[in-house]
Amino acid sequence: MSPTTTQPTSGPTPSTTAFAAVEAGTPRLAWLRGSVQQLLAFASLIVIVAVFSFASPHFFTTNNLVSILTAATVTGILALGTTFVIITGGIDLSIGTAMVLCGVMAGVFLTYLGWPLWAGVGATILFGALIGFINGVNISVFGIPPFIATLGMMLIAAGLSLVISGTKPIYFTETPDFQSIMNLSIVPGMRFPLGVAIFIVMIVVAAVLLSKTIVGRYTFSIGSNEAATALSGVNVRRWKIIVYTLAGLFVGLAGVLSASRLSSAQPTGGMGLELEAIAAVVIGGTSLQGGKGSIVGTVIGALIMAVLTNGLRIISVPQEWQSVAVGIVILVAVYLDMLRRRRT
Amino acid sequence: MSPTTTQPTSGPTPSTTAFAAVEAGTPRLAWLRGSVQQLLAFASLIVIVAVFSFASPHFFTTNNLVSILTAATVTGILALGTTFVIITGGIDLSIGTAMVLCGVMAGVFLTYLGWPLWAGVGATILFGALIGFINGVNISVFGIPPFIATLGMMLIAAGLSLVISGTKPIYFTETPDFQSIMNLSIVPGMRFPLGVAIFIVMIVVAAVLLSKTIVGRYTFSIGSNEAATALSGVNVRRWKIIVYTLAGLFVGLAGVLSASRLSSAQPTGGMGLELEAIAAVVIGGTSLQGGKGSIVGTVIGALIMAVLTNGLRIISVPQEWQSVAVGIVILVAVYLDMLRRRRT
Amino acid sequence: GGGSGSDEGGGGDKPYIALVSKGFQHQFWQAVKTGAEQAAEEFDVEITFEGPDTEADVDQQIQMLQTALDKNPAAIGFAALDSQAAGPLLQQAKDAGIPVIAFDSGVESDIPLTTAATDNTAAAAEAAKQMAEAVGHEGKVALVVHDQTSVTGQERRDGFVDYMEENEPNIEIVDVQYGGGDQAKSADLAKAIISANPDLKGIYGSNEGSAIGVVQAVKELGIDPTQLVVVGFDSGKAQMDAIRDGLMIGAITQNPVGIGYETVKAAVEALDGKDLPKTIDTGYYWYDASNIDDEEIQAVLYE
Amino acid sequence: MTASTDSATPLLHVEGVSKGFPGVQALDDVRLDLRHGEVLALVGENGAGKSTLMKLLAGIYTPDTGTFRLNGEELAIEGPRHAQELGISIIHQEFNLMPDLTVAQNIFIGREQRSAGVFLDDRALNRRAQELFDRLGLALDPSERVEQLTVARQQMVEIAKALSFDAKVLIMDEPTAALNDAEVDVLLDLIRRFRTPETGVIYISHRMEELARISDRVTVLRDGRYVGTRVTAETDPKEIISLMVGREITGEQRPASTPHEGEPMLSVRNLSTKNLLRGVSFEVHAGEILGFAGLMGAGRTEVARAIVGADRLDAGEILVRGRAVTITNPAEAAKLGIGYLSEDRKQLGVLLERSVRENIVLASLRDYVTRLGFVRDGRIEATGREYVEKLRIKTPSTAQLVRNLSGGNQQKVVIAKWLAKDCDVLIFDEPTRGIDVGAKEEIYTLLRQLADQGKAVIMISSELPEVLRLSDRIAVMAEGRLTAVLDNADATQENLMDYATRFSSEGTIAQ
Ligand SMILES: Nc1ncnc2c1ncn2[C@@H]1O[C@H](COP(=O)(O)OP(=O)(O)OP(=O)(O)O)[C@@H](O)[C@H]1O
Ligand SMILES: Nc1ncnc2c1ncn2[C@@H]1O[C@H](COP(=O)(O)OP(=O)(O)OP(=O)(O)O)[C@@H](O)[C@H]1O
Ligand SMILES: OC1CO[C@@H](O)[C@H](O)[C@H]1O
Ligand SMILES: [Mg+2]
Ligand SMILES: [Mg+2]
Repeated sequence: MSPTTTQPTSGPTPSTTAFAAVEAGTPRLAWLRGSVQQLLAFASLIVIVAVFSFASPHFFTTNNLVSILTAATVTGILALGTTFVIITGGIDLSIGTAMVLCGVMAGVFLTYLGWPLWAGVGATILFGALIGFINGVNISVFGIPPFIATLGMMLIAAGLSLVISGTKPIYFTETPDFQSIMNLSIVPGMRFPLGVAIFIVMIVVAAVLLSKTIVGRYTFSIGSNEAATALSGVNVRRWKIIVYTLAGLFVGLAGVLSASRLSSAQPTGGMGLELEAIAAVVIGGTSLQGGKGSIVGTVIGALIMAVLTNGLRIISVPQEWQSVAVGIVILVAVYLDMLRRRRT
Repeated sequence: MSPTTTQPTSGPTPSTTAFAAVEAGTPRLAWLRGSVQQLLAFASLIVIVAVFSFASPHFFTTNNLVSILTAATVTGILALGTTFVIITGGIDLSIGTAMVLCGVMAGVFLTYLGWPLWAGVGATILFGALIGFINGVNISVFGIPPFIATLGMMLIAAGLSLVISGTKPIYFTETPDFQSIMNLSIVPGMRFPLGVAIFIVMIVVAAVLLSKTIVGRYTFSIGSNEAATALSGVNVRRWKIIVYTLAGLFVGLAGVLSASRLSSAQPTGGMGLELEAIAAVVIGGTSLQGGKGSIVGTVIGALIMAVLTNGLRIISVPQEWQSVAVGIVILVAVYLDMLRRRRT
Repeated sequence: GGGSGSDEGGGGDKPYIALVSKGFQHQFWQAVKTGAEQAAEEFDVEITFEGPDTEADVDQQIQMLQTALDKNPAAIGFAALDSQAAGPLLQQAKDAGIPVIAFDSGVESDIPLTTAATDNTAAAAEAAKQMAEAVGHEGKVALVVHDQTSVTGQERRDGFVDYMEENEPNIEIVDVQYGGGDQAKSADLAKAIISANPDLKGIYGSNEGSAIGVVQAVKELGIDPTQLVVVGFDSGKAQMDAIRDGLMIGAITQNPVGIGYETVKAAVEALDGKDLPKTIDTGYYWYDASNIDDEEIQAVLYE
Repeated sequence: MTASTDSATPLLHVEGVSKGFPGVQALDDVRLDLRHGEVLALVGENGAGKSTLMKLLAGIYTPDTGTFRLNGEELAIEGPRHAQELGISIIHQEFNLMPDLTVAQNIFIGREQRSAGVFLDDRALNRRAQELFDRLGLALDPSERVEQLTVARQQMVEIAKALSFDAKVLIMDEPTAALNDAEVDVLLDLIRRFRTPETGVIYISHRMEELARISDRVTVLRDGRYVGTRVTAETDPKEIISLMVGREITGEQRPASTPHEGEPMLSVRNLSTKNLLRGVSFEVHAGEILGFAGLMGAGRTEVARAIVGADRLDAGEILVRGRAVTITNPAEAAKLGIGYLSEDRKQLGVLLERSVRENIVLASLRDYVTRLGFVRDGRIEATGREYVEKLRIKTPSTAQLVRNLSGGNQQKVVIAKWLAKDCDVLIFDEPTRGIDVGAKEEIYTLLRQLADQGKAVIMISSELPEVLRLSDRIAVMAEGRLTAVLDNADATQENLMDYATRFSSEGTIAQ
């Protein structure tokens, strides 16, 4: 086949071409296609899990697996929304600090304003959507490149969290139940937190949205060729706003869950989380060039990250080596994934 | 009509088309074209400087302007190298922590191994190039997407800095002159540090490389259409490796300067610096889609960021508001820039 | 020096003192800021208080110090992330006749006139002593530390570890991990430590975020608090609640408000030409369910 | 008859070449001979394997089986650069240009001029390019950025680039698909001049009339197989077509002049844009096909883009069914029932990385969505299959990525996209670009059917015979102005050309 140099990174690699052709078929099969593509990343995940299970008896225990899922929940939910954004060919750097700001707003609604739980949680999620909406407008109407628009929002949200909270954590003293949203044990006799169940539900919601609804279709179309989509009479502006708003909903939910987990709204942090989320998306096979991607992939990407972090700690790798190891594993996993795709 | 919705981000926008049509002409003019485009961003810079000068008598002083340049030096140098990478359509997330690692290596060469100053500094810069080379190979030969390849390197470099330094700062006890590289006053009677002069020289070097040499030509060509460049018989693989290696040289130099400035190699930090550098590049009008960009723009972008940070501190804006202000100014500046370009 | 550089504060001719701290967003630093503001009010001076986003941002702190100097302050308060890195700027301050007061973390230099700080090593040893007693002087313990490279992180780790090694032969330290002071991250890594060491007896969290993270881990795993002893550092509402609820047996608190207060006070005294002691020990306290409501303790806790 | 019977060693000899893609046998035991000094036309239906064969010669793909011989010497073509070094120069069907670089930089990429061994000398480069253009008789500006060129000019850049190599074998894959008659003349002239006893040209085209003008022999492929080779002078289009499609195609004649007095579906009054258009006014009625003729850059595309709101219009009025409307983007146009098929298939037409059926329903997706926003994949598949069959799109399934389709089949997908959407006004910009003769007739029939259903159709085309063949009335543009609107009965190639060159002294690529 043709050498790599003759193919653009964004363009057709003989491999993906060939692969897609094999998988192509009826719409039923198309459902599967995305998943199968991800099975390759899934294989890496399995190998990593196997290695850790072998290395430590404490790794593959129910408790620890639940811990991994718990650790993956917040980043994972952020990554779900980000998947849509990235498939349109955009990026959202604001998710980390916007999530922190949403947590603070949850504190404002529930503690400062004393709203009932459902109203405060609902308002927080809508607030996340509002942030996403503003990103969408900045990008779509004002034409600011996504990187800059969301970088600006990242800084604004980071500052506003401090301003609004008065640089103090806000505790959910008025609504002690708030912490149940993340922490409530829902499986009798086991510590399976509600938050993880919410994560799983959101995975399904996101997967259906992406592959079964008009939002998903336009998400792919825009990322695939924005100009052609617009010339086909699709209101690209509006759909881009919708996609960023959707991502904002996920950010709002992540804000609720992370504040709930800590029973407090911490006004700091969040920076760097966007890279983690984007990394999960990209490791899962979604292309930053847009037009390609899947929710299954993102979930696998998020799990790979969470398993690595947890496993290296379980086997007590000295911390300074942990990030080296994570870096190498990511490189190797993605490289092997490439290799296999090329072969198929 | 909406240029944003009907045009692909990567493709020709009516705005730039129209604009470029005005500017396009003889090669002489082409030289200018990039610069003129940047004059618009330059206008934002001027406005920001004017506002701060008006707001505080401490802002527009020689001392403070030199402070701003000093503050811009390290990020600016990183941004210069990153400009090449971004114009090829790539990205380099590793520059921040790789710079930190280079600083640590400077400590190793000069303090642990006791090499003479010139050798240690030279080796550090080459070490930066080595990191860039590895990035280039991962991307070009192994086909790992730039985002992932450099994210992996970001983590690896962060870990290695801690490992190699033993999680402690390294001080340049053997080579007290080391700190002069950044700090030496080179203008009598004034605090004008050598580091800033080095920055200025590097700007010129980068500008010449980008617009007058074959590296620059292929940088644009690859970013513009990688597949077509390859089909034209250009060894795209090799040139991408060269571009990442070049960016690594800048990283190495930035590592020397920042360690010199702090008279110590700090093994932590660096994360987030990549976003600052990329922001400078993008604010300066270089497109993340590749194919378009300029060094002048990057320098203006870096100055806008440095002036904002400094000015807000000088006028004692409460810290929690500072990032809000920076975020808003970035959004507005880039938006106005868009508007003007559209009009022209 | 000269106290004219305060037009931006709107306070006319009050002397202007610039405080550059190691952090800003942490509760701890906000408490230091509160103390500094109290003193500013009391002594009628103008202050600004800034710190880098994270305690890894040495370069950002140096830039803040540079900007502070460019504003021509009457005095400077400085909590160094790295004393050597700030060397040239401290020299510049000295040359300009601007007095420098160090706080929180000592500066290895003779330029600062005094240092207002906690003895972190001693404080961490106290935490270790309390831990040893609570676990019955034997078994495995682990540390969740806020930072691997900063002086406070190292002192609080080493103070704890050294105490155990010297005094508690039957206590084994099985793991030291660093969570950057981030609660969620610290919780996740504490859970990993607990999973990997089912017979773990105790965990020590070296600052507010680390300690709360450990408590969160215990909660999430549903571990009986009597089986796993948690010892913390610093205060804050969550930590105080944990102590009241029995999830944490107790914690060390510094006196951050006192640190801020003493720093500004010392700066004012320096401007007045008074002599200053070489160090101002702002003290630390062990607090637990038994004394948390004492007046003396309440005075140094912050929510 | 075939080259193998010829005693002289052919310049290029291809034998037993096969190439398969998953689900598609693109080439199956294909052979071909290119003799010294000849122009060999290579023809076949869309998807017959022409481009694939050329990509093998260019070193982009490696064959599954088969041998290539250049002057009798067996070759293994290792890559694009190697092909170049061997003296094989190719103009691909899809452009391979760097839009951000200038014309000269594009042409000499990889062969840059340096001064003092280090620095690029763009002036020398421009000079070299200018010399090349002078030699070829092309009016291109070496320092203009390719991004700003119209499709036709980009094609000329590709041609100039291919000719700038010292090539022995020149391969042109549908070089005239984007060109006007005048430009075609220039190109054919260039080819004649290129031809020497040492060189040969493989010329791929769907335009039968060109074959007679330029080729010495014609080789025909069908379904990836070699069908036969004819000496051009001894055959006629009819025979070639029947070899291509395996059946006879009978083109209908020009439409009977049925004046359409139906309501004006779309009226355009005094349309002007900053760049080009000056006071363009016309109307198109329900049930009629209005053809648009003009030279390259005349502004036909710009009229279309302005109508659908893809470009800003500075003055003018647009009325739909007599009602004045403002359209600021194509989505609004679509709401008003106006659809636009762009001439730029790759940039503005297809979603290369998406499936055939997704592309087909892109404009009409809302018809395939439940009230809750769920897409009805079953119906999408049904529609996809319907059009794949109707337009005979060659693809293993509707789930195939459009990238994997041949150029002509991609074009059919774009046409299907607009046929699948129920529009009142359809503007087709160069709709038959790259479409084979057989399929063209089918598309003409479909366009006519649309008109008969009461839709208003605007068809922009650079092929005058096509405009004449299909339009009820014909609008002619020159330099941004409308110079005539003729009834089909009054139109001839000659008077259309005449109107197309009114006011016009330059504006073509030819000097
Ligand atoms: N990369 C690929 N993957 C899968 N199928 C391919 C690929 N490239 C070409 N094909 C298929 O091979 C066949 C031949 O395509 P090719 O492009 O050679 O046709 P062509 O004769 O050039 O047609 P056109 O006249 O439309 O340009 C087509 O059916 C096409 O779909
Ligand atoms: N001589 C020229 N040089 C460069 N650009 C031109 C020239 N003439 C016209 N243009 C540009 O081409 C566009 C108008 O051409 P348009 O594409 O509408 O013409 P057309 O009649 O559709 O011809 P074609 O599509 O065959 O090139 C405008 O954007 C205009 O700026
Ligand atoms: O690093 C710090 C953050 O937490 C506080 O407890 C320390 O005193 C600081 O030095
Ligand atoms: Mg073809
Ligand atoms: Mg046109």
